Amino acid sequence: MSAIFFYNFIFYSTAVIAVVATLLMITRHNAVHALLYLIISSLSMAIIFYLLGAPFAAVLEVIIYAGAVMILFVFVVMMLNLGHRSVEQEAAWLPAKGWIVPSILAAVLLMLLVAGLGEPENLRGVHLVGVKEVGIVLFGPYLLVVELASFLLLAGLVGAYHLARRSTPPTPKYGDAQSHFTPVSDSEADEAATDQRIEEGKA
Amino acid sequence: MDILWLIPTLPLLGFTILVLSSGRMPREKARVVGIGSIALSFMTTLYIATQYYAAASHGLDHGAGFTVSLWPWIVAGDLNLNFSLYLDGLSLSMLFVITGVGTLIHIYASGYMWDDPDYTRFFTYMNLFVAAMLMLVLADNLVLMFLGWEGVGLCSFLLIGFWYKDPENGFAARKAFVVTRAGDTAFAIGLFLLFRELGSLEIQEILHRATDEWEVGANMPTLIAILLLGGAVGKSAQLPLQTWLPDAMAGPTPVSALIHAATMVTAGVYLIARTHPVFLLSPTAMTLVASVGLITLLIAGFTALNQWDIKRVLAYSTMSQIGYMFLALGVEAWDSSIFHLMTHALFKALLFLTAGSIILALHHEQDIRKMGGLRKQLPVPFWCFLIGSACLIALPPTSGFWSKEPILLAAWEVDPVFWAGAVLGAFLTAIYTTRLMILVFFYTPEGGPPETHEPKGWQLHPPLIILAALSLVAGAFHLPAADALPHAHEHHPPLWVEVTGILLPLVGIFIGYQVFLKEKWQGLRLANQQALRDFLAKGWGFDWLYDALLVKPFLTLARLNRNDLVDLVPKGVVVASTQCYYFFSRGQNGQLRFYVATMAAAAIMIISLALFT
Amino acid sequence: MKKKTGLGYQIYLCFDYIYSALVTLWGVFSHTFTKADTVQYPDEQPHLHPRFRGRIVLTKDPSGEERCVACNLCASACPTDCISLQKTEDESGRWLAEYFRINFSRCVYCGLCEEACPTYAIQLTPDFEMAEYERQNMVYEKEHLLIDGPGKQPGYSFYEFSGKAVSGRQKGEGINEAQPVDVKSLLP
Amino acid sequence: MTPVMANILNVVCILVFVVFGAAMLTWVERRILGIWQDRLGPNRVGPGGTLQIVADMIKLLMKEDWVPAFSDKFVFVIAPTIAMFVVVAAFAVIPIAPGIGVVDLNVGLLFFLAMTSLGVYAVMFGAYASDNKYALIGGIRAAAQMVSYEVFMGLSLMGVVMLAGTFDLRQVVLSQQDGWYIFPQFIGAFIFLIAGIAESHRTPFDLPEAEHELTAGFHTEYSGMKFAMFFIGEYVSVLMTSAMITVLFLGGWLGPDFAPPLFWFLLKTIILVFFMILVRGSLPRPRYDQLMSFGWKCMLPLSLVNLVVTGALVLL
Amino acid sequence: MTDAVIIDHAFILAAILFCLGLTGVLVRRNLVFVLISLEVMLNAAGLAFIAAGSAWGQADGQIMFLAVVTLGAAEVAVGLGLTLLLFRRFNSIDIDQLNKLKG
Repeated sequence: MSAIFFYNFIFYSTAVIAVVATLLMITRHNAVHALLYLIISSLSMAIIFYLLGAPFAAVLEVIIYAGAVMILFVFVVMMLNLGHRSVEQEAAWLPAKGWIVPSILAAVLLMLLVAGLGEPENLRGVHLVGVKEVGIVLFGPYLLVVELASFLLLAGLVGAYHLARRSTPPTPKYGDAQSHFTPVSDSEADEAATDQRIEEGKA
Repeated sequence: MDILWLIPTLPLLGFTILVLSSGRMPREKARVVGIGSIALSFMTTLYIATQYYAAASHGLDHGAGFTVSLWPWIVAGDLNLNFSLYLDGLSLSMLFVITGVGTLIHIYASGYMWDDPDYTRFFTYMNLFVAAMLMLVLADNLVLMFLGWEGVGLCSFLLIGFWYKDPENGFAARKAFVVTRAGDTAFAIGLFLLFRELGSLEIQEILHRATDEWEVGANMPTLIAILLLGGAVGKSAQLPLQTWLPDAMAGPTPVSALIHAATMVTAGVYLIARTHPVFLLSPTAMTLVASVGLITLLIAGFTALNQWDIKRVLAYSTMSQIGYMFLALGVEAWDSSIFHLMTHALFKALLFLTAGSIILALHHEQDIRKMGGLRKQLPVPFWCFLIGSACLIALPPTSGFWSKEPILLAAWEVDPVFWAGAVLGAFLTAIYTTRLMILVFFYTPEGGPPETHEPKGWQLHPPLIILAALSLVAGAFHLPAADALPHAHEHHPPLWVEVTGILLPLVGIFIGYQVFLKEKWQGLRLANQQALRDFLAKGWGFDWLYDALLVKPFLTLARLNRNDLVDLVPKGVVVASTQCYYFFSRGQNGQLRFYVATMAAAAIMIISLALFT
Repeated sequence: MKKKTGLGYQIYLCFDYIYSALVTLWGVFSHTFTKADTVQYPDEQPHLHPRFRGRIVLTKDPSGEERCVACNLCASACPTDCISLQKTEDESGRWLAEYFRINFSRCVYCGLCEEACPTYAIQLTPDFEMAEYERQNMVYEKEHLLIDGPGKQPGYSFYEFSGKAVSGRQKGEGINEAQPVDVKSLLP
Repeated sequence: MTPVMANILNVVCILVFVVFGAAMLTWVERRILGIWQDRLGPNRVGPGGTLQIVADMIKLLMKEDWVPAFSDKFVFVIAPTIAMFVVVAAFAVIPIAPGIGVVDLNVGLLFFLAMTSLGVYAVMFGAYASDNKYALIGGIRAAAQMVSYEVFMGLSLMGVVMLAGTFDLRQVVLSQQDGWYIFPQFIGAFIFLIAGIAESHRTPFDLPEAEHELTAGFHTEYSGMKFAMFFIGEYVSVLMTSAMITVLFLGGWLGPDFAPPLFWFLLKTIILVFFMILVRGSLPRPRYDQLMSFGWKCMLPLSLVNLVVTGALVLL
Repeated sequence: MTDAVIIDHAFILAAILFCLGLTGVLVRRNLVFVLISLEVMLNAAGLAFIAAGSAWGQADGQIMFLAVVTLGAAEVAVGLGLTLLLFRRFNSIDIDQLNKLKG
């Protein structure tokens, strides 16, 4: 039982886990179960990253994907509160024949991708790229990527905030500077929201 | 000199502030911005003038200018244009006229336009106009000059159509725009020719090269001079492009005063004066300039005799006075021409503003038949109008006399025919001015003089008084423009020539007095000859002529050409693209999954193409 | 009052919170050195004062007679209505309860019955160990309640003062009791 | 003894120690709280009550293993395992003493943060699967709270990383030979302590399981050993937070030579555990919005300032 | 270091996961599932980057992975915000019904 064998064993078993979990994920009817499998898939991906000599990416995968992004999903699923109804609905939305065309498409694409992978002799072995190297390159030549990422996240933040808020406060008129600072009490805001809903109902 | 750039920038800044306020600025503040930018520009001009004179007195060559290069503007191949300003005596005098008279007219307008709902918009346009005009006169190259040239055209268009809700004003604005465009096209072609022949657009360099490369009387300078003259004629409302100016009176009166009397319409004079070396190379062009001026001044004088709208009378008189300037240019009396430009700017602005006061006092009544006997009711406008009229008639010792007399003398020197026409024009000027004075202020119609009301605001009278004072004494000024232009010849005509030039206007006044106030010699009254009256009232039928010659054939041609075969090609394109649109829009079915599947299929195709070829 | 805002005030508030938290922490920590109040009950009996409100008893007067006169005041005072009784008389004219029943599974040991009792018959004792395996056993009858003694009021006997003729003692023979007025006499 | 055997022994010892230590902590906490509240606490079972945990465990094991009929059973069962798993896994990277410790990961600190961030799943899945409104509210609160506090928990540690120049926790300890990081990184330690308390949702940041409002929050429906796993998980995370503070700010096992390194590590950890119990015993629970605004408006800027200032000082 | 085969197989794994995610996007009608499947696709792309970076021993792969993660996070934030909005407005998150922008 050599180290290489052990290493490969872990790699292939995690790879199988990732594929199986993803497969289960796309076939689940219950959103929370699907998320659970997705988390398992991400965690096994993290292990694969570690095996590929990218510990930083592995930890980031857990912290960001599993620790933050998936939480958002769970959060939204809970807020939507779809319940049992959604499971039945999902079952109705997933007829067997609906799988044929997508599966063929994906299979063809997969075959092409694998075929296009080329000969492996160009590739060298696994290299360890540590946190320090990544940091030096990230804040050196790739500084623009950091800036872009921050802009992207800011845009996402603003967009998500704007989209998910429940009602918009009344827009102040020009020159009516006072209205910026007048706090709108909760009851007023609720009334406004109610009015809006009534109007929507009429429309 | 280093703050020369401030002069056009300040009005532009005012324009920017006003246009960014998008009409929400309170009137008081808009007024401050509108007037303040021009006034600051005027002060800058004064400072620049002191510097200019100081430099001139320190042995600088007379006539040489200062070039202030700001930044490279257009760099394309051989063409290398700087955004640079040029200051010499000519542009300095123009600066005085534009900023000085401009400031006074802005002050006046702040009172005149007070009740208008679009107060801010008015000052926005006015500031933009002043900026463009300053750019025009300060430009160091012809392209920059053309920029200002078109800028003032735009502002003129905007301001004539200021009260755009009345379709008549819109038509007038459009007419002015289109007619001046005809001249501008000629100007632009002239520019291209200059660039092709001389390889430069820097004015000073062009002028030097032109005199170096061309002989007097060669074809090319003649052609270029005539094209430039076309531009000048369009802008300055001379024959044959004069028809837009009377209609331009549809704009607010301060606009008429500033743009259509004092500054913009004299841009043509400035252009010819600026490029005079080119004109000097072509005696034909010079004769043409003089002839155009002469004919225009006569036609406009006759037309002015028979107008009932106070502003149209003044508009025709403006045309006539610019005719004098062209005449002066054509007879090489350059400095007299610019001097007349300046004095005319003063007294014509005065006349227009006074007319504006009268119009305002009569609740926007412009028909002189409904005025009369206003001498007592409107004392300040009366005296101001009197002084302005005296200047216009060129009675000694007003400034009009000192500027017009040299023109007459110079015309005599070149050709007595020019002199005779000019004197006849002066005679006509005296008659129609007297007529206007009498009908507005002296002659009491049946039913007594009309009701007037005191206009609100303190801004109306001080500019009038200042302009009146300036009009009286401006003849004593030494004009810096003289430095920049070749000196006129010393004239020594016979004495009777000079005396005739002084006396004939007096005769005209007497005739006007007899005919219009005493109501004698009614046979001389043009109003009694029906056909002639109509002909004159319609500006010698030029509008009809252009309509028949240009507009109608064009419209007919367009109508005939409406359904020709060529249209099938664009129509076919339209049909084909519509069909394609219907076909492809079926794919845009709003189904996300369909889109993704399409993308995946496309990815498969691209990858297989990459792999298997 | 104007609401205070601004960064300075916020920072002050932060420090104020931290300071108060530290004070609280120290206050609690200082209890490390104080003695625990807990009594290890089954091993170590707690000291209960006589006025402790525990199990209810019915006392007897010094002569060994029941004090309760079945006046029903305790039952009407009881907030949980756990007392029930029925009056009767013996041959000597004494009033007493035919039955007297307290349901201790309802009783809240408030002591209002004790306060209401005019004869010091019903009293609360420091006994609290009343656990039972069956609920029915919590219902105490008179014989369960009665004790042989005067409880917290030794030497008090209601009938000594009551002015009622019982057990051969006629009216006017009680302690501090005047002779009854002879309505037929004209003397004051 | 081969190295493999030594490693396995290490793993087993630490696992046993952690789990039983956490279980003991339930008893310790009750006793300590008793002292501070002038009570005695559990002292009957065994000498001084030390066998209380055995009794508790027997009780919990004997309880009916109840899965509510309306729950999502798969997720319901998995949630407590996650709770237990992530905290125990996080313990793997803590260097207890030279030679003691499961693994020396070169991204140990990040691994710790990763495991902490996974802890929220236990809460959310437990809350979701219970199909109980209190549990759901508690779960959403917990998710929001933990995700928020994770942010500056990570940020507060970056100052230490800058000073030590490594994510390897053993290296972090060794780099504290000249002085504990609590002195230069006082603010970081403070923030990390608060964030750690919030992450293990203990009083005063126990909003997700606030008894007064939400019965027991996300584990309302849990009982028996599943409840015990949540419960023990919480105590393991207390231990873990204390151990992390010890490692990162208090010099880990470093101390005078008269006692073994393990002693120093345990001493510091236990003192910190006691401090966290003291905090639980003294401070009141804030309102939920106060908790969130405290996190985002006070702790986050503070940790960013700490980060920037530390970075500047390190660069200088 | 280790056998080169593993890199190759990591690419194959990435391809498999990508295609699985694609299938998910194509099949599911629930917007939440579509977003989840998208995450899988992004993850697969990240894996490919990491594997390439590992093969060449360069940090660039991990940098690109970081960019992918950022993209995923921003996308999820906005996507889920939209999901909530749609659910509130139409009381449905069926993407087949959300075809008001069709041509």
